[in-house]
Amino acid sequence: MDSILQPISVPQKGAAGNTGEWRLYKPIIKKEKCVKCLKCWIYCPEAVINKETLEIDYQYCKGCGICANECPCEAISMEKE
Amino acid sequence: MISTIREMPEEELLLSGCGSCAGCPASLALRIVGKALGKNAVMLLTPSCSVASMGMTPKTAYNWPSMNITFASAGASAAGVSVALDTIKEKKNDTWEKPTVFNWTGDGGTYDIGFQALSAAAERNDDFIHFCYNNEAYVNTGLQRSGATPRYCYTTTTPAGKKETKKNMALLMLEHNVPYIATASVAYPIDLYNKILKAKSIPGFKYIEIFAPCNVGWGFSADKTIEMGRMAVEAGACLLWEAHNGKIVFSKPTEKLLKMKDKKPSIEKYINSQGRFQKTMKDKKLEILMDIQEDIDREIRFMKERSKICYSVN
Amino acid sequence: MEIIMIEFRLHGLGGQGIVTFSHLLSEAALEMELYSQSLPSFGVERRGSSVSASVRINDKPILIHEQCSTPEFLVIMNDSLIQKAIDMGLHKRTKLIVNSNEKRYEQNAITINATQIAIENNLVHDNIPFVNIPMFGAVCKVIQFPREVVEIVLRKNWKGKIAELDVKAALSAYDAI
Amino acid sequence: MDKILCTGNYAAAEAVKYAKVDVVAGYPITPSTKIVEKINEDIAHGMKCKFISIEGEHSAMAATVAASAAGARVFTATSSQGLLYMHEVLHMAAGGRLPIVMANVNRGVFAPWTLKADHQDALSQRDTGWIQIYCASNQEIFNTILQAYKIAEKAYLPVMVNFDGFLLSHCEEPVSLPEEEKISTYLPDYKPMWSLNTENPTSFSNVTNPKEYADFRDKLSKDILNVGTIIKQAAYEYQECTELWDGDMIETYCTEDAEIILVAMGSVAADIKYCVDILRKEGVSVGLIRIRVFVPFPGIEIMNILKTDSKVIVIDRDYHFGAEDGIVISELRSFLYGKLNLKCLKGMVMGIGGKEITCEEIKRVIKKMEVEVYD
Repeated sequence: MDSILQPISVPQKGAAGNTGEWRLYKPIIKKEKCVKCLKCWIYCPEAVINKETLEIDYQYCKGCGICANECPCEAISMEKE
Repeated sequence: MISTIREMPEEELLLSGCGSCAGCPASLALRIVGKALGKNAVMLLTPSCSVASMGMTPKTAYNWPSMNITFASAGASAAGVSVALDTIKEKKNDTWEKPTVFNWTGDGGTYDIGFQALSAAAERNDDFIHFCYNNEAYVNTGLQRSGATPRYCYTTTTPAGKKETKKNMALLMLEHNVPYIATASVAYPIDLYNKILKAKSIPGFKYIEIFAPCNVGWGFSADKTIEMGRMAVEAGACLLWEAHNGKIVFSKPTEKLLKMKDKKPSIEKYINSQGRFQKTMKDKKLEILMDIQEDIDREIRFMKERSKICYSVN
Repeated sequence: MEIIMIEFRLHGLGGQGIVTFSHLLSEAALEMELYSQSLPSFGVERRGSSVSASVRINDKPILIHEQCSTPEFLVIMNDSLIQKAIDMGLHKRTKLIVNSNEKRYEQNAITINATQIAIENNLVHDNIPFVNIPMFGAVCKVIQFPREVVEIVLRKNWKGKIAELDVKAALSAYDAI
Repeated sequence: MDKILCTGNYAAAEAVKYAKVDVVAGYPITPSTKIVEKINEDIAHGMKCKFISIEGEHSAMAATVAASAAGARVFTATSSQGLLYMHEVLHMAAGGRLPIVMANVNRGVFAPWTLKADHQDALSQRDTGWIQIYCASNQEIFNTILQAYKIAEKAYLPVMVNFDGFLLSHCEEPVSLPEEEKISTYLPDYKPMWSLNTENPTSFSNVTNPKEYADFRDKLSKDILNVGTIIKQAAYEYQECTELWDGDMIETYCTEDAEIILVAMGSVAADIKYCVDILRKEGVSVGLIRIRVFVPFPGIEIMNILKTDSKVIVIDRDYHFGAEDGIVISELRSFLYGKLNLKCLKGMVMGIGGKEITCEEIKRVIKKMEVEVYD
């Protein structure tokens, strides 16, 4: 049986492409203000913030701005691309 | 059960770079589901935004074995998978752990076209979790009214505002005498996570409704998704509760609201920050706000009374 | 035994066990190492209305699936149905086997009081006598199936006390012909 | 080999038992109800199979599809409106390449109501991508359901086994049951090449781009077209195992020297055999082609039997609305176009809603055709 028999898809990052290209504003984390509450991490719909390092994967970040809006200590700013 | 965000696992089952809109509450909710259920789960999807955004064949953003099914059949399909896994379990050795079967559907696949099959699955007490991410309209097809759309809300099929109130789906499911029902919100991830953990540990039929404010459909900016979810809960437009074996217990944020006597927060701020109401209110703003408030107050009064009745599920 | 296809049409009231009867008769033929077919005619009728079924017995496989329109035997479970049964079709040589408490003369009918035999043998439930069992015995006699076949078939379908009652009733009808 | 006297429905359920089916989801509808009733009885007596008491046929097919995708061997049964209600999910089963076997007990469709047999229900599912086989006896129902699993699991295509309501479903006939071990050899446990498996997570039937979609559908269409060899193979292997024969795309009867050839499908074809015998005695040179497999259409097999001067009458138990006659003749006509120019090809719609097709009627049809041809 060949591969096009059944309509099967395989899980991978970037299933819809490099979604970072959709972004108009870019979240920047100011580490000095950060209290590591992890709200940005858990509220990110795209899973692009690393739980340990809080690095943002800009290849896929769509720039929705939830992280900046929810940050309790204004450590994240949205800057124009 | 967890009490801090830090306790949630790092592993992601929703992979970055899916096709959902920026700030999508469905993707956000599904991420939490992934953390709570882990890898040993099988997912079924009825047509919804989550299907449109999972990636095109041969790629998918969801790291579970998952199956796209016909719109009306979530209850039946999950039953089919669950029962088939039971037969596989019987043939395999005892150490094989049956994966958690779960449906991922929108309010259309739950409240409306999916209701018959879902009701039957609940009555049969089939072993799976049914998730409904409720964005109060058919947004995938461009914002049409659903059974979950509240009164006075603009949709393309209710351009002058919806005339009917939404149905209390979670309560309808509760009345099927099932082991576990919960309502949750993307704005309260710990509460949501704990409810999923609980559902996972209970055999039989479980229903979890996740309130999911949709910035595209509702008309607010993407970064306000969580804020909107929080406002809805604080104003009582979304009541958080769970019922294990039929006993309704209100979750903390809602419990706080119910205990308030005089200075209950009004829904004004919540309604006014959404485009979907602004379009229909126009010059009758005050009356409409009062009506919406009355819908919410009536629901609260009813649920308060209903929570006093407890039956036990066999 | 040299046989060309024999056809039966059974007529009765819903609840009198026409379907069971047709099954028993077909099974008896199977027991005789013949081919058989039992074809109930269903409608949306409910209990009490008149029902019919066809049975075919042959020494070759039976291909035809329509109801018997001109059967060799017309088996009638209740004499009130005689005219209706005749109206549904028969030919000159068709023999009638009728459950009745008086002698019937239509088409040289063979009469048997199956109701009485059923009652005498306690084959009654909810005031309805199971006339199909004695009628089965009677029909087997008419087509010259041996007594043992009647007994074997009944014991295949029922067990215990009911089987005993059935066998007794069927055989007393068998002997009464 | 045991020989029992049983109805078509019973024979179908018995085959399900022999096939060691894992999951059955079924909803009652006359005349197929007895199938799921017997399956439930068998389960009560210890048969290893799970029954989902589903709330409707759309769900029945959905549950069957999902259970199949999870790796189980599955079965369901329905009729008429039930089959129509399943329509959406039937497409999904075929497109998803899931080896589902379903018994469809043919019954006319609403409105108005009828309970009796015709082929409108199944033939209106012609383009759902299901293999369709039509049986003419209870033995064939039993044999075909077991063969259907072999075909389905080899071709990754769903198979619909059709038989006429009441005429077979409620008619008792002798059926030979082979030893269970022989069937176990013939039909080993189902091992899918793909399933919903947590060790190797994949997702099933996502949205596709036009190119991929077209490729999947093209492959489906070609595989259905070429499934004939698998169907024949399944029958030969079954015969080797059990010494019972029901197979092939068509069945012929007295066609070698026949001037007139009747083409029919389902139980009526058996009745026609009986008619052919009578007509032959009366000096009419007539033969029969019974279409056993309707999808894929056995055009080549039929054409090989026909000659240019054959007079062919196709008996349809269905309507092709908007055309003069039935669906089967439309199919045959379009197949033969440009390949074989028949002197006479006539269609006849008969037996709608269980209306009996008697020998007398068949004779009338033949007479009528002869008059039309020579006038």
